[in-house]
Amino acid sequence: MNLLAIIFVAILANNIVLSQFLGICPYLGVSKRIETSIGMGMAVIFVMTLSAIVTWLIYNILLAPFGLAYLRTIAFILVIAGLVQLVEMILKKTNPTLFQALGIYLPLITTNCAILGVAVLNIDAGYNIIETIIYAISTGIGFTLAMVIMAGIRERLELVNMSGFVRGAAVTLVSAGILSLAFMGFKGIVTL
Amino acid sequence: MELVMSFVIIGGLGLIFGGLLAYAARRFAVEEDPRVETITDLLPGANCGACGFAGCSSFAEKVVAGQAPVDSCVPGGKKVSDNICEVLGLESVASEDRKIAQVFCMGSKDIAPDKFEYQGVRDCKAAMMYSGGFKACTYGCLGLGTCVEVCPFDALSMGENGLPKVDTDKCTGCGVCAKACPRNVIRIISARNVKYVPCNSKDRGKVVRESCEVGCIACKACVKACPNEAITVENNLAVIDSAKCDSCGKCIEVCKRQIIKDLGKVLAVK
Amino acid sequence: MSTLAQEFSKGIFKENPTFRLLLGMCPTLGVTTLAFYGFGMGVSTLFVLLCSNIVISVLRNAIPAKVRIPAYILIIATFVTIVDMVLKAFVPDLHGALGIFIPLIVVNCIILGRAEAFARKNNVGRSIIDALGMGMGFTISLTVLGIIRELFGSGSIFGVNILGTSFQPMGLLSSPPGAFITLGILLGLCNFAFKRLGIE
Amino acid sequence: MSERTFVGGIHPSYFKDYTAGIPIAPARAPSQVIIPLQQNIGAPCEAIVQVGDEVKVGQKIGEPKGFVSAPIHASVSGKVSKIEPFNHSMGTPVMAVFIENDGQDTPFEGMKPNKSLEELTAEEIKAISKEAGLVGLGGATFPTHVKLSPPPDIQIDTVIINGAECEPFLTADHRLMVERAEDVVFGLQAFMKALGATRGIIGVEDNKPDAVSSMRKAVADAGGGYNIEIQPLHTKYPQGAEKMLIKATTGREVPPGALPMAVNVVNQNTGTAIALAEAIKLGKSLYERVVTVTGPGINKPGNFVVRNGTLIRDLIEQCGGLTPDARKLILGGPMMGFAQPTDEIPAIKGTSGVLLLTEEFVKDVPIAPCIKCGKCVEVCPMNLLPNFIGSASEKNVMDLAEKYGAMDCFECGCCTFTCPAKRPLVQWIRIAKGAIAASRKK
Amino acid sequence: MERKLVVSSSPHIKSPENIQSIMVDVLIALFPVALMAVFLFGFRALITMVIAMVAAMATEAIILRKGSFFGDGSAAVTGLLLAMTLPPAPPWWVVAIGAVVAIAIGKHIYGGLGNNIFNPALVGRAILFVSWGTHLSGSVWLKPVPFGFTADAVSQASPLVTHDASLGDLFIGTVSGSLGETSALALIIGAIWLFYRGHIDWRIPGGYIGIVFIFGLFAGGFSMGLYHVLAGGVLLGALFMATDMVTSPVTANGKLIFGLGCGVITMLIRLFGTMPEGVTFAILLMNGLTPLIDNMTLPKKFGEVKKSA
Repeated sequence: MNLLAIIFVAILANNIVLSQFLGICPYLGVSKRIETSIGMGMAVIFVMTLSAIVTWLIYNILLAPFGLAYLRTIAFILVIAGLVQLVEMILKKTNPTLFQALGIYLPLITTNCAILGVAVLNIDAGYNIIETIIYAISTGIGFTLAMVIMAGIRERLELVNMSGFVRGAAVTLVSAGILSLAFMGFKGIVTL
Repeated sequence: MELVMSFVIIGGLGLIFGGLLAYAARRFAVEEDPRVETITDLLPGANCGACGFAGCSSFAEKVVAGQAPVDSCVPGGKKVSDNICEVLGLESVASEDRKIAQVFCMGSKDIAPDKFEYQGVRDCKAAMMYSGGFKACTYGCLGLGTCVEVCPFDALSMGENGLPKVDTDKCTGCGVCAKACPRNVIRIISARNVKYVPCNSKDRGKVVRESCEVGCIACKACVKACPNEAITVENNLAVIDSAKCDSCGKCIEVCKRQIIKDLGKVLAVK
Repeated sequence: MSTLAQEFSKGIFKENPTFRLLLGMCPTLGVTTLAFYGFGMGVSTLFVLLCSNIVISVLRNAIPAKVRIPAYILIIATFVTIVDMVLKAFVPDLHGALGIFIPLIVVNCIILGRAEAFARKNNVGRSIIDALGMGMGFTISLTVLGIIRELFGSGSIFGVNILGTSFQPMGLLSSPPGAFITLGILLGLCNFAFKRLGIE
Repeated sequence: MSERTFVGGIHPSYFKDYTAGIPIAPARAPSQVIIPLQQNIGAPCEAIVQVGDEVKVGQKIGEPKGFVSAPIHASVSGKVSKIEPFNHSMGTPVMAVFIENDGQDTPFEGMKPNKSLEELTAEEIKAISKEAGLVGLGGATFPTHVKLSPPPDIQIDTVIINGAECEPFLTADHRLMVERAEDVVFGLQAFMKALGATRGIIGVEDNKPDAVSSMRKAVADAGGGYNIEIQPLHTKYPQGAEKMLIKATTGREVPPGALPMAVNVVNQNTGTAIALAEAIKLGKSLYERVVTVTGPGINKPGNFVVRNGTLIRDLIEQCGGLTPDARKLILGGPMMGFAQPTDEIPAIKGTSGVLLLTEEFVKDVPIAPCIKCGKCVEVCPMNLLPNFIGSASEKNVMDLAEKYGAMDCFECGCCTFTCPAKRPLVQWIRIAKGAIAASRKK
Repeated sequence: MERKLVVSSSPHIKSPENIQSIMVDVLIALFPVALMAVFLFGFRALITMVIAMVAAMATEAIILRKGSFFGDGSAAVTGLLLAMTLPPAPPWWVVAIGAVVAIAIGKHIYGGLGNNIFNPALVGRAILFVSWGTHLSGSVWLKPVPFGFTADAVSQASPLVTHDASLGDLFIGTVSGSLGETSALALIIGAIWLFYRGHIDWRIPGGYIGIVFIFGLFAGGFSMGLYHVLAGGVLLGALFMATDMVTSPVTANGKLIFGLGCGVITMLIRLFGTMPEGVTFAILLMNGLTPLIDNMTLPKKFGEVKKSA
């Protein structure tokens, strides 16, 4: 299995948001402006990679050898929650502007299922540590890509007269659906 | 053995991360007043800007810092002000006075004619850029609905007659419409201000007669009729002082143009 | 203070987690290809929500505010693990279909959101009602979405063929893009209906 | 000499045939002139006459209050009857001097021929243009002496005479170039001398071949050893816009927000050149100008020498009145001129044309949504994104409007002309400019 | 003055072109393509086109409730374009649903004309493709019978699958395929009209076709490059779909990037993907990127010096 294939599949063919339905909440919430979506994307890439590494280590060093695989949900979420809170504190101190921009969504990274999802998927797929890192980074990039595209679309839709009933989440979901359709074109370009 | 390991691992992880967090909390501590968030939650959240700040959260910050009066949230009224006082541990200061927006013009489409035909963006400010507005009366409402667009509480609607209508139930008196109106036709008045003269024209009577059927012509009949000296004529326009007015209604009887309105009645009808 | 009935019904209508609060979107989109999956997911979530609300409500004065989030997560994760085991043991088919979305119940914003917004401030009784309302709202939403997608995407409801054999299923509805589009349209319709009914 | 141009722009129907062949004729002097005291960009003037004063033709009646301002002169002889606010072509009423015409046309004694151009110094030319009240006659009415006073660190090397007249309908400059070519050349020489410029360019759109040939002849005939060339320009709107003209003739691009001086160029209108020639040769102050009265809504169009302060109503009467379907009165050209609510408006220094449009031109078509065809982007001579500025302004998102370039728009109108959805882009941009300027002030 | 004058913002003259005239121009440009489709595939092609157009226009009329069936003509264009992407004779209900979906989801959810992010016709086609793929590809493609006007022809696989059509056949259109994609000749004639009327810019089709050709060149030489351009939906996509004004960038550089992007994705899917054709997905994806492209390619203002930052 080659790393390039992992990257391609994680970013395009099997995009975490558009075909795996993970991380939808921040996707709907933060994709209003291009700038914030990039910021959020960066935060996700960072946290995702960090947590993927740590959870992989914990699983393969602590849980698996002792036959405690069933503890992985609890252990993983504990680690992720701790990590996110650490990142949050550090960011608050060192880069208040970015912190302001991401606002309440940083704590929400904890409950961003993409983070836990990637940690679990890594284990399910049996990746080694290198693959885990690559997969986590690529997934984060895929998340950012999907979010930035949506932010571009939503910035444009802001200037549009549309029915109040669909404005916001509804039209975002439909757009995501059509984007998801378009991303289907990448299916099968690289086979894992 | 398995049970022990479960305890050890989960407990160990908890300890490690708990310790890390405790360290980080001290190392990267940022001073933040929790009351800001509490107050933000108390505010209506319309971000209307009536308080003079960029939005509800920035008002909350200022109010906690003591840089804004606790009663500056107009839409929230007394209730919000009292709540803020409670959070900050202050005495309640807000008065019971309620403020609402009213339209100071009755020159509807058929009554106040246009002097030329305007084509272009349907927005009052835009129309003002072309020869100062298309209405013959240079003070009257243009009726293109800029105020309706900006109202954060959905309290304004454009009537059939080309004049905006205020829904007194929804209006909070935030004043966004008054700021948006390029002709200052909409003003925020005290809901206690029971009588008012809905005209904005500062033209002399003769000019008003030519351009509008319902404009105040500054005849001063009301001034003379008022037993409380509550009415004065400023800039060719009758103004009623709510503090002096006792709502006797004599001005309404004598007004030649039948334009003095009783807000008490307006509210009652609604 | 609202009555218990209101507390219960708000989760289903006024504060429906899916259609009003837009929470828990990932499983909503991910597992609703069939009505049964949606229902299963909804019930699992309801169970975790109920249990965690009870525990958190009971312990609400014992947990220090500073570490409450990690504590809540730990509590929720425990129940999720239980659900995971139960499903695996009794309905392995469903367990397989829900897949990764079972462990991800941990991070379902509804559960943590209710813990944070409700259970930690209210007594056990109210928390139970709240959890039931919210959980039911979520279950109903997921089931409805599942029914729509199953009906047009496979021609059946809960596996029972409805539209006959000549019906050519609309593959879109059972595909990922269809999940987004259907939910989007449903959301728009809901907004419309709520506005009409005067619920805001 | 190849034809040069700029990127973008449009090709509207030109409608120049109404008046292109009609020689300039003097307009009847009205019985009363109403001369507004604001006739240039910058500060208004202060009246230096009082009610009851007798004034003569060419006598100064308004003294400028600031540097960017030019004096105003009486256009008839007679008595000052009133000084009060009156309608102005820019919308809001401004102070105006009312003069009852005594019909004598007594010239003001102060108007005397100056020394010959060879003997005049640069400073003297500047002083003459200031005293004569010269402003840019193309419509922007920028005081000429200000343009002749560049900051000391800038050496102007080129003076361009704008004979493009790219606005449809208008033919005033065209006729001037045909009939008074030698004065245009004389004026250009004076500008070059005042600025110490080494190169003079007269840019003429190639839809006016008679103007090109008459200007060529005048340049050949003129002496003085000035380096002057005639440049025929591609016929395209807005070829006559300052920045576009400079780009087309010299290849230089004036940066956003800067004046032509930034690229060592000064730009003057044909009419201004003639006014300077008259000021030097005759001592005449700027109290009349050539105005094209044209359009389908007027019975007898023509080019007229019109006294400052003549009511448009008088002019329309002299041109046989309005046709029954005339619905819109515009001062200036159809692309950048200002529609007027009434004909009781005095003609001023900046009035280059009086245009009457009929019913078919003023049909109020509904505004359709932007289909992002990008035609406005293609034609925008400033390379802005008018469609997005318009939509942003419509939705009051002014930071986006600014990002897409609202502040660099000079309102040439190409985008609105070309928009298939008939969106009032220029108006939205104007709104955005106002809002952005206001927020910057804060 | 007794009459009321009209006052408005400058400019006071406007070009005669309006949205309806543009849409009519597009319909005119599609006429040779439609004619060729009927000529190659018989009357069933005509029926498909009529169903799509009527369904599209009816949907739009119902949503807008304006009373005018033709309206500004954009629904007719969408319907016809959708028909062009379909095989000659899919079941009628597939065509109708496609048209309804295209107008309702592709366009009016976004607030109608001009506001949609994605090309409505392609949204319709993509949804049909995912829903009833069997009706849209492979065995249902008819072998064209010139002058045949027959309803039953032998079915045949797409030249993109078989790779055996001659370049001449591809150019004239005597190969199997969707209604509007087979005849390069007719497409080019139509596109020339659009160029002449100034409705499309060379950059999008130029970038698109150019990059497809280059990919083909590397994949299998000159004739392969030409084959990839002529076969399948590239020409239809590049000339009529990608150039859709509403959903493509407005800036000059943006248009070029848009065209190149479409070409690259199309060829990635064609050469490496499981699907034989990628035009629909490529253009839809680039539609989604259009707002970003516009934002990244803001043109240099007149006289602006390039910023160093």
